[in-house]
Amino acid sequence: MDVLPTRDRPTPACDPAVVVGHTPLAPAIHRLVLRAARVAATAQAGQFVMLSVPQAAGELIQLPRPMAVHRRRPGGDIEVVYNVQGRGTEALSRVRPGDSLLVTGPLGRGFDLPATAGPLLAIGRGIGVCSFMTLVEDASAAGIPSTVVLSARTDDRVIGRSDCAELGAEALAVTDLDGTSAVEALDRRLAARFADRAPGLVVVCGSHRLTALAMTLARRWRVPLQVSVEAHMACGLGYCHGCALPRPADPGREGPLVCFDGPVFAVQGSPGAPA
Amino acid sequence: MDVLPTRDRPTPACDPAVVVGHTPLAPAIHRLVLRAARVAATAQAGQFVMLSVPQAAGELIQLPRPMAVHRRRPGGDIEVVYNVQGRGTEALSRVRPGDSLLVTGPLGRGFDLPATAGPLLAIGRGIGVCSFMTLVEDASAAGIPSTVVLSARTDDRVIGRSDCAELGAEALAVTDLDGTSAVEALDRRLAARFADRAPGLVVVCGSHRLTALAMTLARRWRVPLQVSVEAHMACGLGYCHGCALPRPADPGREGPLVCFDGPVFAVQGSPGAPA
Amino acid sequence: MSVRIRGLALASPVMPASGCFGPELGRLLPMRELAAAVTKTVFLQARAGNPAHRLTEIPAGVVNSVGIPSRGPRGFLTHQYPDYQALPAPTIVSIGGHAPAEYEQVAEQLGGAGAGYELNVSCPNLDTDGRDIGSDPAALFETVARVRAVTDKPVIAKLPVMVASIAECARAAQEAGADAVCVANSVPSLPLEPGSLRPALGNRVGGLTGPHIRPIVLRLVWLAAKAVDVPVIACGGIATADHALEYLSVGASAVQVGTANFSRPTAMVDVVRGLRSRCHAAGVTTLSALLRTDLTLA
Amino acid sequence: MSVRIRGLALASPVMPASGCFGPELGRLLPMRELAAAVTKTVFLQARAGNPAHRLTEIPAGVVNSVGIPSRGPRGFLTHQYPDYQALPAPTIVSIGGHAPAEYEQVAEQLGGAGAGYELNVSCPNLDTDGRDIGSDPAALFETVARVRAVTDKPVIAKLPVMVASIAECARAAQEAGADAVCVANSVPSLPLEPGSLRPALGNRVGGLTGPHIRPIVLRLVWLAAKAVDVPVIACGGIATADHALEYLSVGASAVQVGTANFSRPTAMVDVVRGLRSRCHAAGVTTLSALLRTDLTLA
Ligand SMILES: Cc1cc2nc3c(=O)[nH]c(=O)nc-3n(C[C@H](O)[C@H](O)[C@H](O)COP(=O)(O)OP(=O)(O)OC[C@H]3O[C@@H](n4cnc5c(N)ncnc54)[C@H](O)[C@@H]3O)c2cc1C
Ligand SMILES: Cc1cc2nc3c(=O)[nH]c(=O)nc-3n(C[C@H](O)[C@H](O)[C@H](O)COP(=O)(O)OP(=O)(O)OC[C@H]3O[C@@H](n4cnc5c(N)ncnc54)[C@H](O)[C@@H]3O)c2cc1C
Ligand SMILES: Cc1cc2nc3c(=O)[nH]c(=O)nc-3n(C[C@H](O)[C@H](O)[C@H](O)COP(=O)(O)O)c2cc1C
Ligand SMILES: Cc1cc2nc3c(=O)[nH]c(=O)nc-3n(C[C@H](O)[C@H](O)[C@H](O)COP(=O)(O)O)c2cc1C
Ligand code: FES
Ligand code: FES
Repeated sequence: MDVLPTRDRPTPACDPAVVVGHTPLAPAIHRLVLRAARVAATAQAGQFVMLSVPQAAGELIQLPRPMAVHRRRPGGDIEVVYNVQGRGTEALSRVRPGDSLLVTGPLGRGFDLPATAGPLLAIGRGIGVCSFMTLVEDASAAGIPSTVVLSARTDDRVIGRSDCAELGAEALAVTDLDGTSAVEALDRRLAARFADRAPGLVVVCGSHRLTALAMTLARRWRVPLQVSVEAHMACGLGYCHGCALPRPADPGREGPLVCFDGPVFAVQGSPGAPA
Repeated sequence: MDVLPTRDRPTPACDPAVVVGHTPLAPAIHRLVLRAARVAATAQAGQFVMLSVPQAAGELIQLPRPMAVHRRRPGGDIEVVYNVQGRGTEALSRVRPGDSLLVTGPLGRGFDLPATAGPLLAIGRGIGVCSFMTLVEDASAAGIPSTVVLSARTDDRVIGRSDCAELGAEALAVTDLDGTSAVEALDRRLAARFADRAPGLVVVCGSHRLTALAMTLARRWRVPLQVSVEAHMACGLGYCHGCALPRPADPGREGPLVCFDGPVFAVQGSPGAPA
Repeated sequence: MSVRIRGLALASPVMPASGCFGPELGRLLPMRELAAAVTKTVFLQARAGNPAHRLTEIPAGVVNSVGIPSRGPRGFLTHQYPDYQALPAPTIVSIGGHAPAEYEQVAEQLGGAGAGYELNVSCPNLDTDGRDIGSDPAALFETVARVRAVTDKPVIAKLPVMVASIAECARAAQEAGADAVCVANSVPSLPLEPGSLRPALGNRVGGLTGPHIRPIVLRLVWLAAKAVDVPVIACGGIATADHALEYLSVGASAVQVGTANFSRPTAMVDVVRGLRSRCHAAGVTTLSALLRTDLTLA
Repeated sequence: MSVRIRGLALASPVMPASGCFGPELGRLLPMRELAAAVTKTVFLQARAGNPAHRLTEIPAGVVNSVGIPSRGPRGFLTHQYPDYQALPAPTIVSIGGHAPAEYEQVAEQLGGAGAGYELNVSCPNLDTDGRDIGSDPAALFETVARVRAVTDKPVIAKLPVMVASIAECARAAQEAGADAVCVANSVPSLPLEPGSLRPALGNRVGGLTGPHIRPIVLRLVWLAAKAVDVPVIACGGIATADHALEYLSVGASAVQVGTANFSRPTAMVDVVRGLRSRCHAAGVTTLSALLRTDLTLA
């Protein structure tokens, strides 16, 4: 992981946000819509929030959970799409419209979209898609065409179709069930798709195999590759040091903090990555 | 507290019981109907059960909660009436018909109803009434008339009216709001009520002031007084020693166990209490 | 799934924790499936126990300060032991004391009753400064050695949680001749009544028990198992077979179930049957073989 | 509601717990209302910290094994201290070490930076047997005495949980010249991943924190406050003003908030304001007067 160059970012704050929508999207996956005007207005593509799960039925969830800002809405809402994984997201799934929860953000260092280069290729697996949908929003606003790979186990678990449609992005839904998500199949398909004009940026999230594929593609096309990564977090702000990545080359020093230096990094060795 | 003489009691067991009814009775007071055939068939008047609260929405309640068997129904159901007090009863209030919970019982040493003596006078405050309604059931079955004082803060908190009606017992509802629950008023009223024929047994539960009154009355009438007491419990079976009463006369020895030697005791110094 | 501690062969790796069991419970259970019955701690002198409340439940768990009422070894032999003998499982007698010599005296006065002894050394040492005997390796050594000298039966040292080094304590017990160590007792705590600043227990401080102490005790069991060769019996927050497996996976040889017996009187039997059906499903017959399989927990 | 520790007057009794605060959080808060900023522990040598996962949440609470990455005192002065100086609250620098002499060296190398020092003595003593310095009264005494010798600023000894006698440790710190003791650090634990037998933390063992440890630490604070005359700063599971009052009622003079800062970045401010409005409502101006009123908690 290479830390992307420093840039200005909005000052995070911690505000209560009212739940304005909460609907199932796929098995164990829910879309949560929060009235969080400041985050909706200021979040940069690829930033995230920390959601403090309110105490439902006595169950105490102490650490807030990091969640990508999936969509920023002009009306002041943000959308988060999450997968019920353990106790925290299980409790989160019990919040109801009208409930209020603390949102800290926007947080982290997001994606860098080169203004002039070619189209955007975003490759996501499952809810990994949510880490970069704000980048697709930015691309769409800037008139940059996007192609978004939506990979999932089965068709009913594909996330992001409606978002892509809304943003005018080309959605390539691929699944394990029909074999289209296999790395080789996807490699061939994307090679064909971008045979005429290579993308200007490749971004990826949600699967090691897809990151490896993205690396092959990025090298082949000589375009930058950015990845959004996850780590266990407590503060999200950069002070608890819970989320540091290892620094394999220099194990005596702490690596970058996913919450502050990331979650978006240039993939090490990818074209144009910081030295 | 004097331990009542040993007698045979049903062997307790621990069985899952299905919730067949759960309805609010009064502010923060609920009636829980459980399909617990063995307890319904064998519980003696004044015995109790330990209810293990199922894990609702992740909240873990570790100790079962002691609850009087309020009613034994011929169909194999028991009724428990409880007051939402803390975390355990709060969680209990969230169980729903169809849910199942573990019931250990029947437990404890119940009331002794002299077969031949005069009528029964039972004095209860709030849900204290529930500790002796099974005794009123027995009296009713034996053709012994019962008078039951149902004391409460306000009229909507009076518990046991419908049970008394059903069992043909005379119910005297008294409340703080209209002053009828005051000890002096009640003393006068009961003195008048039993002027012709003293009761054969007085039982009391739920208030120190009512116990003191019952003691005055029992001494005046020279009839035995039995009281049902509460203590924090873990096992309910007599092995954890969590529920021992103090032994003021001999502080170096452990006092009686409320779960095994009680919860019903002869009030010390009351007529006919064990030496 | 049997376990051997000194000469004693236990039918299974699951037994009750001291103070969380009695014949009243044993009579409701198929005791043959369990390793043993463990008695409440027996002291030399008769004791009344602590004032009410003796136990309560708070969000962190159950806290008790029962204070170990005891009728002394003779009272135990007369009033309690016969009911234990009627159970189809060996009885391990828990022994307490306020000085190393008292443990020895209790062991002697038990006159050979019981299949083994568990020394509850979470007791203040009134010979010295009132610190728990089990947190002082020298006092612990003396206690175990004295009991060792008067019995050939298995001797288990049950260690406290609040020790500077559980490894050192476990080693002291082993060197003094303990046949196993039990890790650990409850976690000393001061619970307050919800909604007030009043202590929730008559004795103010008590021992925290139940599932939330499991990660604390897991570390202690892991460290103790690395430090000694004798079997480590794990005790702390076990309510299911999965919890037992957690301890077995960090080096325990057997487990004790305490608070869960209150929540679910069948807890110990559920644990033992859960372990057995895990072995069946994996096609193995021993727990060590089971731990080498690719286990997923609930 | 101000508190005095040696020469240092603190504006309120509420401050962050070491490692659970940084200027990044301070910038979001009205720091003037807090007693101090407390830094993450600074070690003599630079350290990378532990492998992932460094923290997780289990039902018992939050467990962390961040491993205290540190850039050493000089790195701290260059990269971190300026951001602390920009906050309108005194900075208490937390110091760690693997031998008593290292604490002294860090204190010296800090060259007078900071308004006071908190000694995190929950660190293995590599001079001797690797036991935590703070659980060994002699090593603790030496550590505090050495730092005392090189600074006139307030010195706070932050004690570990796993000690045989917190009273003895607190007294050793006081006798060596500590101006306050902080009770306590996190509770050593070994969390496993739910659903597997794999350790949840890269370092296997970590420190359990959050509300469930409060009854454990309340007992320690109570015992420490009875044992020493210097102020006791309570730390463990405080998320609300009521929790702070619990500690104040058993003898603490000030409190630190750790894990709750993550749950609710405004937690410390909520605690301080909650205490202040309690005083207002009771018509008193000091916490000791408040504690003499008839308090009910939420
Ligand atoms: C920057 C970032 C953005 C994210 N965006 C999303 C998103 O948009 N949608 C989504 O579903 N998930 C997202 N995740 C992952 C999400 O945070 C975890 O799934 C969630 O924290 C799991 O919590 P739990 O209580 O359900 O699981 P548990 O396993 O019970 O959690 C225990 C602890 O581990 C942490 N943890 C467990 N898994 C992860 C993980 N994969 N990443 C980080 N922490 C973890 C939890 O935060 C908690 O502290 C994101 C993670 C990061 C770091
Ligand atoms: C023999 C007996 C029969 C009872 N019958 C009834 C009944 O029919 N209806 C009813 O509403 N209540 C009854 N109680 C009281 C009932 O057990 C308590 O109200 C209940 O345990 C409170 O639990 P909680 O979790 O809501 O309160 P919390 O205060 O959160 O409980 C904490 C701990 O203290 C114990 N505890 C708290 N208050 C009491 C108490 N008054 N008695 C015993 N333990 C207590 C709890 O069991 C628990 O272990 C009876 C008690 C006994 C001993
Ligand atoms: C009510 C109660 C009484 C106890 N009495 C004793 C005892 O007499 N002797 C003893 O060594 N431990 C005693 N303990 C501690 C338990 O044996 C056990 O170590 C502790 O409860 C931790 O296990 P658990 O989490 O499974 O309950 C008692 C625990 C409880 C809850
Ligand atoms: C993520 C994290 C990091 C910590 N780092 C340190 C540290 O560097 N030095 C220290 O003395 N304590 C450290 N602690 C312990 C806290 O200061 C505090 O003692 C503990 O968290 C208990 O308080 P709490 O329950 O309020 O969190 C850390 C705790 C956490 C959760
Ligand atoms: S989550 Fe706290 S430093 Fe990254
Ligand atoms: S509740 Fe266990 S002995 Fe009475």
